[in-house]
Amino acid sequence: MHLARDTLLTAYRSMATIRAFEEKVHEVFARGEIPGFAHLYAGEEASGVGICLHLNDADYITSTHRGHGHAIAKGCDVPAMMAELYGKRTGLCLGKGGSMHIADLDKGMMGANGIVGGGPPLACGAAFSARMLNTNGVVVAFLGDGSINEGSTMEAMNMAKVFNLPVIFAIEDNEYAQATATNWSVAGSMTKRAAGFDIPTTLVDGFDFFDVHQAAGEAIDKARKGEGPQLLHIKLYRYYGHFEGDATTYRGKGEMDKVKETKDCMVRFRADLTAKHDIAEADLEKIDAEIAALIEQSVQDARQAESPREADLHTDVYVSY
Amino acid sequence: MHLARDTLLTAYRSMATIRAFEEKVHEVFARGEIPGFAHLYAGEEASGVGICLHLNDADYITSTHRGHGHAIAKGCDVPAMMAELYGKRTGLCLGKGGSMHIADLDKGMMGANGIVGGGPPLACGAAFSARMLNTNGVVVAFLGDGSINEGSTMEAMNMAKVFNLPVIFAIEDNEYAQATATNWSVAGSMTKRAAGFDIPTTLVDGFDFFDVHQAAGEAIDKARKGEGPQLLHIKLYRYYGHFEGDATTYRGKGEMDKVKETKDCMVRFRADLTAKHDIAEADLEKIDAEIAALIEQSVQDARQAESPREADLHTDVYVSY
Amino acid sequence: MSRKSFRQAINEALRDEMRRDPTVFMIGEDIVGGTGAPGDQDAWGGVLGVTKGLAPEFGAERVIDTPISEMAYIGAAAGAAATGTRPVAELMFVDFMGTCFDQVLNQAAKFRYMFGGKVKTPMVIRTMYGAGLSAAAQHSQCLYPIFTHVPGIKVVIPSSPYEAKGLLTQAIRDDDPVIFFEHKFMYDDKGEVPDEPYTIPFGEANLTREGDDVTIVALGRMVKLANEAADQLAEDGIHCTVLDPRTTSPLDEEAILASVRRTGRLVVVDEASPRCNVGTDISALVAEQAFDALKGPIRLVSPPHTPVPFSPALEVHYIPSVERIRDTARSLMGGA
Amino acid sequence: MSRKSFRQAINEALRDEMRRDPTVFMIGEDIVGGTGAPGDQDAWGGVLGVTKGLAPEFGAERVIDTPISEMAYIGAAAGAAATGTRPVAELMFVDFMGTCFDQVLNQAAKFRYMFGGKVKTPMVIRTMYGAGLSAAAQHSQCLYPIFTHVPGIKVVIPSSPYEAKGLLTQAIRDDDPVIFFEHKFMYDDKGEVPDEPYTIPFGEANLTREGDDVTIVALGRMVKLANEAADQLAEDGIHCTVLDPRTTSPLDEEAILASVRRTGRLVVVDEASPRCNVGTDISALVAEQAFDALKGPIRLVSPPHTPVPFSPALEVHYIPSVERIRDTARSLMGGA
Ligand SMILES: Cc1ncc(C[n+]2csc(CCOP(=O)(O)OP(=O)(O)O)c2C)c(N)n1
Ligand SMILES: Cc1ncc(C[n+]2csc(CCOP(=O)(O)OP(=O)(O)O)c2C)c(N)n1
Ligand SMILES: [Mg+2]
Ligand SMILES: [Mg+2]
Repeated sequence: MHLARDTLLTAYRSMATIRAFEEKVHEVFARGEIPGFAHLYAGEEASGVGICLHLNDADYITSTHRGHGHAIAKGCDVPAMMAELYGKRTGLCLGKGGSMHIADLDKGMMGANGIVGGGPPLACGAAFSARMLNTNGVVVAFLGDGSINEGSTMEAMNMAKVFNLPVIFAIEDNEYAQATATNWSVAGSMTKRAAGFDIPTTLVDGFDFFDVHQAAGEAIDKARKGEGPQLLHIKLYRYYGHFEGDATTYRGKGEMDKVKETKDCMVRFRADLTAKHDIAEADLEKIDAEIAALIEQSVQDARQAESPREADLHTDVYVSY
Repeated sequence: MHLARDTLLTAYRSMATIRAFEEKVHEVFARGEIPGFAHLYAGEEASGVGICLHLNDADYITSTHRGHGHAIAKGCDVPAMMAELYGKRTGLCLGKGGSMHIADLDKGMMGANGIVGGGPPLACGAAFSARMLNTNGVVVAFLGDGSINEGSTMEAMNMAKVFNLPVIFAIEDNEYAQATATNWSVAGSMTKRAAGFDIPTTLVDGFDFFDVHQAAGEAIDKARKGEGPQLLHIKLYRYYGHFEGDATTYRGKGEMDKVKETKDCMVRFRADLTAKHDIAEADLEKIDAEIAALIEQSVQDARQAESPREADLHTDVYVSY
Repeated sequence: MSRKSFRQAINEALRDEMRRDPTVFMIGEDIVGGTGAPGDQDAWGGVLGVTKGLAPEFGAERVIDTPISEMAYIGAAAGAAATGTRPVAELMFVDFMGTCFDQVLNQAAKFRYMFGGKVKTPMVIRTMYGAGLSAAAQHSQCLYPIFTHVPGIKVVIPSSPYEAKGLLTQAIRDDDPVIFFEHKFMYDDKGEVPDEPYTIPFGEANLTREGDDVTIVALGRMVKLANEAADQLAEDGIHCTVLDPRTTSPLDEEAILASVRRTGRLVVVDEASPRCNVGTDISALVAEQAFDALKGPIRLVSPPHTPVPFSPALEVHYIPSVERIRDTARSLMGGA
Repeated sequence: MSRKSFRQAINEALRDEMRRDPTVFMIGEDIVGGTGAPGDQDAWGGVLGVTKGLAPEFGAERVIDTPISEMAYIGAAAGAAATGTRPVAELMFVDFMGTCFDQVLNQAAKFRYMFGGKVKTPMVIRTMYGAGLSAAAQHSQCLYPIFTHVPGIKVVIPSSPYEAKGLLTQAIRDDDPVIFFEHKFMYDDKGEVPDEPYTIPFGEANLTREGDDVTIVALGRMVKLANEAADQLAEDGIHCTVLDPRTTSPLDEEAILASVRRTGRLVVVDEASPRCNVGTDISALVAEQAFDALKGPIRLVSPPHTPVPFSPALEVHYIPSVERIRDTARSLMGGA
């Protein structure tokens, strides 16, 4: 698939924004500025961006506890996301949701989700809506590897197939679910599991933006054309702990450093862009600088922003009551 | 596998008892003598008996809403079962459980279950117990075809494989789950579904006692020897409605009559016994007569039996409270 | 207006709303019946025939049978509702909530709050509840106290065919997640039900009878029993107000408090398990906010803290009876 | 006896019972941590380190990490308990109950009754609950009212390290299914805890403070807050009894009623969502059985009927505070 220069730069900007966002969150979380739990997406950027680049606002995604990257890739407002993590009234969800519940339905982002396996049934529902409302939309259910063992995920896979729903199950396989190795906890394999429902699987190199983009494009096209659910098994890695504060001692010695050094999706994408796609370092540096400024400003603004007011506690429970 | 004459007669007695039990329940239910719901096992006898014949009291089974046959095959007391259906104090569960909750842990029968997919997790638990208590026991989770779409069933399949548990998933595929066709509701196939967890499947002719017995023997042996979970996909058919009262108009025209005429497991087993196993018609007729008397007596006794007393309402909630 | 069964009233509400709004659809297990099978379609219309006839009229795209996967289809209803349609899901028995509760508790009920008000989730879950058919421990529970406990859901418990049609119509038009409880013992109950669509607002209790001596608040099927008890008491000169809250979330606190302020005596009748049920909830409300009006203790009439027994001989003692309600109310008047 | 954290008290109870009884085993997600991974084993010991050190001592056969399949492993615990072992399952956050509730509601809790007393199911579910860590709507709930509602389960809510060890030991030795609630905000709380094993019986409330003016019944983490409120009130000459029920099922009704009969005033503090919670349950109990002793309304101190908000600025208003408890109790004395 040939990619226009603009598309490539958009992809780069999105991936670099996620990386910068997550690194900043890591930093300010350690300083105690962000309350609650935070699960960072750094390392996995090529996946979210490579997929979401194919989606429009009428398409939906469901996300996971590790949702910042999906939200940014799907076009959520970055300063508002940062304010949300800070628990501020200017946050994307008025400070009521936080990291694990970032959502923006207008952008087709149905929410990060604190429940493993929470998303896939919702994705089926959005696909039913798309069919009923004739939007021609597809739905991507982002999932961690560990979530394949949740009954909800498997039920949704069966349901998606039985109804031939335009749902793409995007399994972001970073080898671990919390501290447990996926090799151990998943009997069979992702491909076999999907085959159990007659859902075709594409194995994807999640360190390579182009591979993700290509595979996702094909899967999304098929789903959109009525060929039913698809599964992407995306191999990748997360750079930080399961959540902020995790010492990650379950990892092999030097494992992460090696991945970072040899496979990092940002390094690789940058190299590809400059070497093969005729994009100048300077262009990327300019984007980097803009992103750095955006993130810095987001943090500044979030720090200054007003907190929710006591009365806000009681609103938004119901539309009417 | 050669089967001793005694074993064959035991099998016959067990199957014929189930058939007679269910036919009697059908009759007295229609007369309003039995309260609640009843899901009859008639037609499926070869499955429960062919499997349970391999089990001893240290082995467990979990069952379904269609549990009478499993209970009889596993050795539960027949008159006490009938009394239970009648809601009497002499019932196997003191009249507190009824058809959907018949259980006798001493016989290794962990209960009929009103929840589709309720059994498989329990079966895994019994297998953990067997391992921890060194009983060398195996566990058979009887399941309907429809239950393969429950998250609980699929989670349990994964768990059984991950821990290499001695669990046999015995899928009794009677083509329907309530009024819905299994062909339609199960994406993939039973074999593919099991392969999704690296669980081997044996396709079994559930109309043929010998095929069930052979396949179950091999699967149970493997599980007992530490080769992990096995799945039996047993093709069979139920003769009555999903529950008593179901008009079964979702069936194809003449479908059931044809099955009954051409495949009935009792007819076939009888024919095999007399033709190939040197058992006289008269021997079987004697057994039939004994069974008829047993069932008749069970009904008489159940009708006469004392009802639970008001005080019984409050007992058996806790061991102590 | 004509006499219709509870079953028919519900069927009509579904039919009318499906006709009125093309974004309304239904999803559940065998709500059609016969899907994929060689025989009749619409063979069942739900396990007790409540949705019969809807699939032929609206087609399989809008009356959707599902595999036996409650988490998937209840969750699909939540996801559909958040993205522009108005699903009415059927959970065959509320006892099965344990297989899909997450999609209600943590998803549908919390979306709007977690997302800062940026979504609405207009879904309905219709479900069957209650004892009386010897359906035993896993098919006879009430469980509406659990849903009442959860912020973000509305809980509706109709007490008659008329109530059922109006409240279900409101539920389908409502913009919040609603769970709608149908008592399995009431489907054949008959009553006057208008032919045309109408709504009954949530959070407005129905005064089914007025009297100055005792307030009886009763839920669902218990409303009828409470009225029968009140009839008997009236013969003894004890005059009861019988209030049907209709919805336990929102709850019409004002109506309950106003009535107790008038009578000074309260009996709450709840078919649910007794601990942390709606009965205790209403009792606590009154003990806090109308304490001064109380002339005596607040009495609860509920089953014992046991699973629902199978045997009819036990179940009859399990379910609150007219006699227990009557005697409890009378005891508040100093009677035996 | 030495000062130990809540975390350590729980760890000790687990360790001691595992040593004492070879049929006790543990099962849950990352209660070991590192299973199948190339790095450290026992890398986590649970998400907050509560079970750390147990896997090295007892091995992977008795401290079992599972795939992320709550229905399967909670159900496996139920099945194991019914067949001769004594599982202690960990449900990481009680908020996840929606993924496995069926195995508690319809299986473990009902076995004994449905089977006519022919089985015992000695399983424990340890689980984390409560607000205060900005864990937001899906990781901050209490939900024990839901379990209290269900006949067949016992519900334990320890309020201190000492209570935690004694009650967990009892839970493991108990022959019924027990759910044991650990407040995530309390793991670092310290207190005196004996080194040797001991049990605290279920259904016996703990009188943490005696006073004649007001009875405060508080649960779990709220016990500490209630005592702080009582301290402040004592300075104003208002003397409170603070009762910790320890278990909500069974509930020590007698202790509560006796105390209210003495003080005539009751405040119930429950961190759970306010509708149909344990607060309303206790209020209803007293309004029915100790009405004559009451000198004024029964007051409930609970959060509002909203999901738990993420922002600390909101969460602080959500959780019952010492001030609210204090002011509520004072209002009963006619104070402002
Ligand atoms: C139902 C449920 N069970 C358990 C958890 C705790 N939990 C949060 S994230 C996680 C691991 C998820 O692993 P994976 O799906 O591989 O995603 P990753 O974190 O690797 O992106 C677990 C077990 C949860 N949030 N929800
Ligand atoms: C969790 C749950 N969902 C739905 C039901 C209602 N129900 C009872 S039996 C049944 C069909 C089961 O079909 P199958 O597993 O094929 O067993 P069969 O009845 O054919 O033996 C259904 C849907 C239930 N009891 N439990
Ligand atoms: Mg992972
Ligand atoms: Mg079937």
